[in-house]
Amino acid sequence: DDSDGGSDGGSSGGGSSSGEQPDVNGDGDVTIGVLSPGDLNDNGYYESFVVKAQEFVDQQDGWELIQVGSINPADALEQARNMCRQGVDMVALAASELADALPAAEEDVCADTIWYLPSQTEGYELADNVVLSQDSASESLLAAGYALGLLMQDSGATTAGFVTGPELDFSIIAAQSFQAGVRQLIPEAEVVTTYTGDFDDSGLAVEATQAQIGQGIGGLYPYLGGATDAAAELGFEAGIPVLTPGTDRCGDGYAISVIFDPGEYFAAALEDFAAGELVGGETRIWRMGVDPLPTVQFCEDSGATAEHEQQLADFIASVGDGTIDPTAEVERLGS
Amino acid sequence: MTTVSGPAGTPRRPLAGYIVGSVGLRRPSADAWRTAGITVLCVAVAVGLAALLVTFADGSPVEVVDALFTGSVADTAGWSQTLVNAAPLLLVALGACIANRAGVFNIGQEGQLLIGAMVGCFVALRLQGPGWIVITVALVAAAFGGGAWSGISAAMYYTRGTNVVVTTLLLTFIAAQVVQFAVNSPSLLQEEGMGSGPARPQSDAVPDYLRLASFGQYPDLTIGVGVIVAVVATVVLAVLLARSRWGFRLTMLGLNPMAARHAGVRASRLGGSALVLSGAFAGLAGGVILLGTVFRLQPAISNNFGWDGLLVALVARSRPGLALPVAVLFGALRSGSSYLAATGVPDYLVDVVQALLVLAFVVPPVLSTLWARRLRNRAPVADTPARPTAAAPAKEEVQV
Amino acid sequence: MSHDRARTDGPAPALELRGISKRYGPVVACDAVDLTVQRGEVHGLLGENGAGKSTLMKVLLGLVHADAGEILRDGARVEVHTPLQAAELGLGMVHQHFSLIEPLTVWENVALGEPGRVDRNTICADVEAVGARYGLAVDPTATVERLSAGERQRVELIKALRRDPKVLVLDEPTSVLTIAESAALFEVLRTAVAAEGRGVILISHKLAEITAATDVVSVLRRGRLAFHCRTADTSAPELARQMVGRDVSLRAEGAALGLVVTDDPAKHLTPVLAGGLGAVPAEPPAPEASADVPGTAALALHGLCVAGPDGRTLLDHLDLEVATGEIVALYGVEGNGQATLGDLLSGLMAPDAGEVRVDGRPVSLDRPGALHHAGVGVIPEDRHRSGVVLDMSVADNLVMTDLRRFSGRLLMRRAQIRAQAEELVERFAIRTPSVDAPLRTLSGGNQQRVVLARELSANPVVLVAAQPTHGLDVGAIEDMYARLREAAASGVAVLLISTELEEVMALASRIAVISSGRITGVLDVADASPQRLGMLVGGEAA
Amino acid sequence: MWLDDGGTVLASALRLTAPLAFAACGEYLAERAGTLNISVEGMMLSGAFGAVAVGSATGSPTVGLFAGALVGLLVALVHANLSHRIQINTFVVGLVINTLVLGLTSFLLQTAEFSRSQVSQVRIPVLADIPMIGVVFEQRWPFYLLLLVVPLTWFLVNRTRWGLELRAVGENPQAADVSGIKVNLRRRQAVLWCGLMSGLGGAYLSVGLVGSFNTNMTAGRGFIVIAAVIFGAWRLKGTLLGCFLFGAADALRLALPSLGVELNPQLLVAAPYLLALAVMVLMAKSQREPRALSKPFERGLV
Ligand SMILES: Nc1ncnc2c1ncn2[C@@H]1O[C@H](COP(=O)(O)OP(=O)(O)OP(=O)(O)O)[C@@H](O)[C@H]1O
Ligand SMILES: Nc1ncnc2c1ncn2[C@@H]1O[C@H](COP(=O)(O)OP(=O)(O)OP(=O)(O)O)[C@@H](O)[C@H]1O
Ligand SMILES: [Mg+2]
Ligand SMILES: [Mg+2]
Repeated sequence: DDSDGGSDGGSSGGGSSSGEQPDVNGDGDVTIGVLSPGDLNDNGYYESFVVKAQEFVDQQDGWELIQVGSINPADALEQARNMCRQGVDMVALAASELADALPAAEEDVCADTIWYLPSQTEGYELADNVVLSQDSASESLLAAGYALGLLMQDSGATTAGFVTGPELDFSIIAAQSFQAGVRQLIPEAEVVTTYTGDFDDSGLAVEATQAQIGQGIGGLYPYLGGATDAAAELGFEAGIPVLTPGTDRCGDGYAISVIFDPGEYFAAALEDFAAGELVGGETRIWRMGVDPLPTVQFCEDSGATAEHEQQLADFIASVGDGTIDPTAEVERLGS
Repeated sequence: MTTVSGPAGTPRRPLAGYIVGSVGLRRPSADAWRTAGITVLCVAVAVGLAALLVTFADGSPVEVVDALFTGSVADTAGWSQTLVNAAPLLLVALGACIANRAGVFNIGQEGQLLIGAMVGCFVALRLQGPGWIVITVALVAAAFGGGAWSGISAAMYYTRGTNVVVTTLLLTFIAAQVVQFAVNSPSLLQEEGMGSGPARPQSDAVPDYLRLASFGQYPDLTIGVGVIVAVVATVVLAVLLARSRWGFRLTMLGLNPMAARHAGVRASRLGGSALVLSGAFAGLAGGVILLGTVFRLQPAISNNFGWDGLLVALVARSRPGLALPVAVLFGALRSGSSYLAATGVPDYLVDVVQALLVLAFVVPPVLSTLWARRLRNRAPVADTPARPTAAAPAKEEVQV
Repeated sequence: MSHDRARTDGPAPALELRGISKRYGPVVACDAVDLTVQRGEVHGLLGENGAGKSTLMKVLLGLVHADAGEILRDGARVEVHTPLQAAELGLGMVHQHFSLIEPLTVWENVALGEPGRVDRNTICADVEAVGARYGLAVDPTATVERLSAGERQRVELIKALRRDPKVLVLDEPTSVLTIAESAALFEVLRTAVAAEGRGVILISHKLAEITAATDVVSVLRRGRLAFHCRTADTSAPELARQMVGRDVSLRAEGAALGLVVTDDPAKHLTPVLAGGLGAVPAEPPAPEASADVPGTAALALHGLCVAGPDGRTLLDHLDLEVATGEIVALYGVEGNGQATLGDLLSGLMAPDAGEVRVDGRPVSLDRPGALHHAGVGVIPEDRHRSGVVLDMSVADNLVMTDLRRFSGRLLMRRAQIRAQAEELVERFAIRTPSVDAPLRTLSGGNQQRVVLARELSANPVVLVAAQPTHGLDVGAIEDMYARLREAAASGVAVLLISTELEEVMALASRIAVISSGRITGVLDVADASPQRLGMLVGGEAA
Repeated sequence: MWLDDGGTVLASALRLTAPLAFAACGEYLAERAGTLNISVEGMMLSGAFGAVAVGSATGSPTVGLFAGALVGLLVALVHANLSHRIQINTFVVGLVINTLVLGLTSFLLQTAEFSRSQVSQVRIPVLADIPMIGVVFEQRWPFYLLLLVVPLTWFLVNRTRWGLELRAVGENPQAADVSGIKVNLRRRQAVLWCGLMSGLGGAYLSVGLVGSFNTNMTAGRGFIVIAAVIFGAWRLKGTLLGCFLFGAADALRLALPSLGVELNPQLLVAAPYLLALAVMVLMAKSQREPRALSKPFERGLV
C-alpha cells in the first residue's frame, strides 16, 4: 500500500506531510462531505456522526462540511457523485447501508477524493482511496448488558427491557448480545425484547416500553432511532436505568452510555486526515478494551459504585485481551 | 369511469400532422401559450417560496436555483443523471397512460414496481446463463411480476366490482411488506452477507455481467439501455394508441364502456389487460432500476418512482408523446434536487423544494383549462352560427 | 306581448321573464326571451332540441346565470342566484334528467336541496300527505334505486310539490312515462293548477300533450321566442311549423308528436291526450314480405329469461319473431322489460336462459359483439349510454362496430375510414362541420343519425330500434321514420321497441305487447285497437 | 393476574386506537362525500407537530392539542382548494402534501427546541376500579373527546342536512348539483372536517400519548386509517371497529412479546390492508362504497 490515498492529482502537495491541510483535490479548499442514510437530527447515532465532524471541522482553519441525511440507499451512488461534483476532498459515508456508493470512488468524478466508510462487517474490496473503519456491535452490546447487570444485581431485578424497531438481523443480534451481557452476572435474567416495527414510531415505542415497565423490568435499553427519547423518558419516569444507543448522553438522565459512536471513529479518521496520515485501502478496526472506543460507561447519577466501575473496566479489558469471546458468549447466553 | 379521459377527437391533420399527431402532440395553440405563461408564473412562485425557506435556513436562494440547474441539465453529468431518472418515470407513465385510456385508474404503480424489481432480482440472481439472456428474462419477469400484482386488482374489479383505485392503493402497502419479507428471509433474497456481522435487509448485488449496459462514461453523457427501452416503448405505444385497432378499442372502452361492449369489446379482457399491462410497465421500470442503477433489491428501491411516474402520466394527460418530455422534466427535477442536497441545503428542505416544484408543474395545465373554459363561456359573439353544432359544450380533459 | 296583457288585466302574473339572454361562448342558448306565467295557467313551452328550453328554465331556477334580463315574481323584480332562492320564491322544477340520488331513500331525496333541519318524521309524513293529495303513492322509506321510472317521476313530483311552488316547471316529464302514467301526471297537474291556482310551465316535444294540456303556448326557435299565443287559438300543425320554421308533413311524424292520423289524411288531425284513446289507427304500411310464414323469421327470440341483480324477474320466457322486411313493434309500459331486451340485443348483457336466433342460427350471447356480427343492428334507447362515444370523432363513431373492416392486421386504415364516414354523412344527411368533429358537438338528432347510419351501413339482417325518437325534434323524427320504413322495405327485419302508442300504430305491421317481461299478445295492426292493447299492457289476455 | 394483563393490553389498545379513531372520523366523512383523502397522513403529522410546537411555546399541552387540530385544518384547506376548487387530481395533491408536511415538520423540528408537553391523565373515580375494563376510565383526557367526536361525526353525517348533502355529493354529484347543492363546496368542507379530525388525532399522538414530536412520528397511521374506513365498508361503526382492531393488534404484540407467539412481522404490518381488501371483496355486492368516490366533479361534465 502506498501511503498517499488518492492525492495523485493534488498540485498543492496532497496530504503528504503532517500539519499541512490535506486539500486532496487541489482546489484550494478542504471540504468534507458526509452522506448519511439516517436522520441527521435523531439525537443519537446518525446525528453524532455529523456533530463530531462539525466539531472537528470547526477547529480547522477554513475547512468546510457538507452533510446530507436521510439518503435512500438506492440513491447512494448518485449522491456520492453529486458530492464529488461539489469538489469535496473527502466523502464520508455515515453507515455501511450506503456502501453501494463505493464504486463512485473509482470513477473519474471522484478521482481526487478520499473515502471513509464505517462498517460492522469485513469483506469489502477497498479501492486505494477508501478507508474502512470497523467495529463490532455485539461487543458493545455485550458490555452494555454487563453494565446493566451490575446495576440489576443491586436492585435485585431479573428482567431487562430491550425495545427496538423492525425485526432485522442486526437488531436481533443486538438484542441477543445485550441479553448475553446481562446473563454474565445474572444467569437467570430475562431480556424482554419488543420489536415495534419502526425506529421512528414513538407511539408504538411508548406503548412497548410501558408494557415492559408493567412487567417489572429493572433496566431499559431503547435501541431505537427517532423514537428513542420518547421511550427513554418513560424509563426515567419509572426510575430504572436506561442505556443509550451509541452515544454519550450522560447529561440527559441516562444511567449508562453505550458508546459505539460512529462520530468518534470518524473524528479519529479526520485527525489522521488533517495530519496527512490517512491511508487509503486500509481498514481500521476498533476493538473494545484495546481502543478507547467502543466502550460502555456509567453516568454520574446511575448509582454505580466505584466497584461497579472497576468490574466493568475489567470486563471490557478482558474482551479486549481475548479472555472473553463475545461471539461465543452471545451464542451461549443470547437466546 | 374515472377522472381520466382520453384525448380522442383531436382533429386529425393529413400527413403533415400525422407523425406529430400520432405521438399525441399538437401545434402550440393559444391554450399552450397560456399554459406556458401560467407555468412560468407558478414555477416563479414555487422558487420564491423555496428561496424564502432556504433563506430561513441560512442558505442562498441564488445558489439553490444554480444547484437545481447544475445538477440536472447544465452539463453532461447532470443530463446523464436526468436521463437515468427519466427512464423509469417514463416507463411507469406509459403504463399509466394505457390504464387511464382504458378508464381504469391505477394508482398502485409504486407497489407494482417493487414487485417487479423483486421478481426481476430473483431471476437475475438464480438463473444461470449468458448475460443477455438472463437480463432479458429478468426484465420480462419483472414485467410479469408487476403485471401480476396489478392483475390482482383487475381480477377483483372484474369479478367483484371493487374500486380499482382503492385496491391498487392497498396493494401497494402490501407489496412493500412482501418485499420486506423477501429481503429478510435467508431462503429467499436476503443478502448472504460478507463474513461476520449481521445481514442487511437487502439482496445480494447482481453480478456485473447482468447489469444493463450504458453508453458513455460518467461524467460524460451516459445513456443506459433503460432509457433506450423507454424511448422505444414510448414511440411504439404512441403509435399503437393513436393508430392501432387495439388503441381505438382501448380509447372507446375508456370513454364509454357500454358503447365499447356494444362494439364487441369485452371489458374484462381489454380493460383487465390494460390494467395488467400498466402494472407490467411499472414492473419493467422496477427491473430497469434494479439492473440499471441499484443492482440489488432494497425495500426502498422504488424510491417514489411509481408515484412520480403516475404524476408524469397525469401531467401528460395520458399521452405517451407528451409523457416523454414530462418524464425528462421530472427526471431533471429529481437530479437537480439531489444535487441541491449535495450543496448542503438541509435534506428536508430539498424535499419541500421538490414538492413545490412538482406542484408548480402540475397546476398550470389545470388552471389553463379552467381559464379557457371560463373565457369561452364569456366570449362575446360577433355573429351566431345558424345551428349551435360546432361549439356545443366540449368535454374538457381535466385530469391532473 | 304577454306581459302587456298582464299589465292591463289586473293582478300581476305569477312569473314573468323579461329579455333573458344566455350564451355559452358562441352559442346563444337564449336570446332576449320573454315569458309570462299566470296563476292557474299551464304554459306550454315548445322547441326543437337545443332551442334553449332547458337553459331558460335553469336560469329561472338559479342553476345558470343569465347574461341579461330580469325575473319578476308577482310583479316584483327578484334575483335568483341559487336553487334555494328559487325555492324560496316559490319556483319548483322537475328536471329533464332525474336529479335523484339513487342510494338514498325517497324521503332523503325529497329533503335534498332545501334549507333547515331535516326531520325524518315530518318529511315522511309530508311525502305521504302530498302523495295522498295528488294520488302519487310512494313509500317514503324506500331506496330510490329500487324504484321504477314511473315511481321515480312521482318522487320528483312530490319533491317539487312538497315545497308548495307557486310556479312549477316540468321539463319533458312524459318522455319516460307510459300513456297511463302520463295521464295520471296530467291529472295531477290539473289539480295543482285548477284547484290550487299554481302556474305551470310544461316543456314537451309532444304537440298532443301541449295542445291538450296547456292554456297558452310559447315556441322557442334557436334561442328566440318565435311564437306565442293561446292554445285554443292555434293548432298542432301551426305549432309544428313554428318549431321548425317550415311546414311539416304530418303523416308519420305526426304520430311522434302525439297526433294520431285518422283514416283520411285530408281530414284534420285529431290531437289526443295520451290517455284519451279515441282515435282510429291509420292504415299500416304494407309489409314487403309476409310475416306469417313460419321459419323465415330473421330474428327469433326463444324463452329469454333475465333476473335483475336484486332477483327481480326482468324478462320471463320471452318469445318473439320478426320476419324479413317486417316492422314489429314491441309495445308496453316502461319498466316491463323493454330496456332489458334492448340491452340484451345490444350485447350488453347475457340472458339467464333462452336463445336468440338470427336468420335461423343461434347466437352466442355472452360474446360481446356477437349479435352485431350475426347481423343485428341496434339503435339503443339511450344513445349516450351505449350508442356513441361522445368524445370520439364522427368518423370513429361511424365505424366503431366494424373495426376489422377498417384496419389492417394492426393499424387502422384512416383513409378508408374517412371515405366511409364521408359517404355515410352524405347518404344520411348528417349535419356536421367535418367527419373529424367530436360527436359531442353534434345536435341530438344528428347524433341519432350517426347511430342509424352506422348500424344500417353494416347491412344488418335485423334492426332493433329502441325508442328511436326519444328526445328528437320534428325534423329528426320525420327522417327517422322514413329511414325505418326504407330499411324494412329493403328487407331488413325491424323490431321497434316503443312506449308511444301512436308511433307503434303508425309504423308497425304487428304489435307485440310486453308486460312484466312476458309477451301478453301479438296483434296485427289492423286488429289492434287502443282498448285491446290497453288490456294486454295491463297483463290481461285480449 | 390474568385480568391485570388483560386490562393492561386493553388500556394500551385504547391508547393506540385513539389517534386512529380521531382521524378515521375525518376520513370517514371525507370519503362519504367522495374524497379518498390520502393526505390524512400529512394532516396527522402536521397536527402532531403543531400540538407539540404550540404546547411547548405556550406551556399548555391543552392549547397545543387544539392548535394541532387547527394545523390539520390548515393543511386540509390547502388540499381542499387544490383538489376541489382548481380540480387537481386529489391523489397528486395528497402525495405532494404528504411530502411537504414531512419535509417542513422535520425542518422546523431542527430549527427550534421543543420541551416535553403532555396532557394530564384523568381517572374517573369508581369506574376506574372495575377490574379489567377499569382502564377505560383512566386515560389522558383528550381520549374522552372521542365520546364527543364520534357521535358528533355520526350525527353530522346521518342526521343533519349537511350530512345528507355530503352523502348525496359522494353518491351522485351531478344530481346533487341540479338539486341545488354546491358539490365542491361540500367536498371542501368534508376535507376540512377530515383535516380537523386528523390534526386532532395527530395531536393526541404527540401531546397525548408520547409527549414529544419526532420526525415522521405518525409512521403511516394515515394509511391505516384509510384501510380502516374501507374495512368498515364506509360505515362509522365498522370504521371504528377497524381502528380498534388495528390498535388492539399492535397493543397485543407490543404488550406480550414474551407470550411466545411468533407472528411474521411483515404479515402483521400488512394485516390492516389485507383485511380491508378482504372486506372489499366480500362486501362488494352490497355496494356500500360511495359511488362517486375519488371521482372529481365539474358542472357540465356528465
Ligand atoms: N353548459 C353548457 N355549455 C355550453 N353550451 C350549452 C350548455 N348547456 C346547453 N348548451 C347549449 O345551449 C343550447 C340550448 O340547450 P338546452 O339544453 O337549453 O336545449 P333544449 O331546448 O332543452 O333541448 P332538448 O329538447 O334537447 O332538451 C344547446 O345548443 C346546447 O348545446
Ligand atoms: N334524520 C333522521 N331522523 C330519524 N330517523 C332517521 C334519520 N336518518 C336515518 N334514520 C333512521 O335511523 C336508522 C339508522 O340509520 P343509519 O342510516 O344512520 O344507519 P347506518 O347506516 O347503520 O348508520 P352508520 O353509518 O352509523 O353505520 C334507519 O332506520 C334510518 O332510516
Ligand atoms: Mg479541495
Ligand atoms: Mg332540455
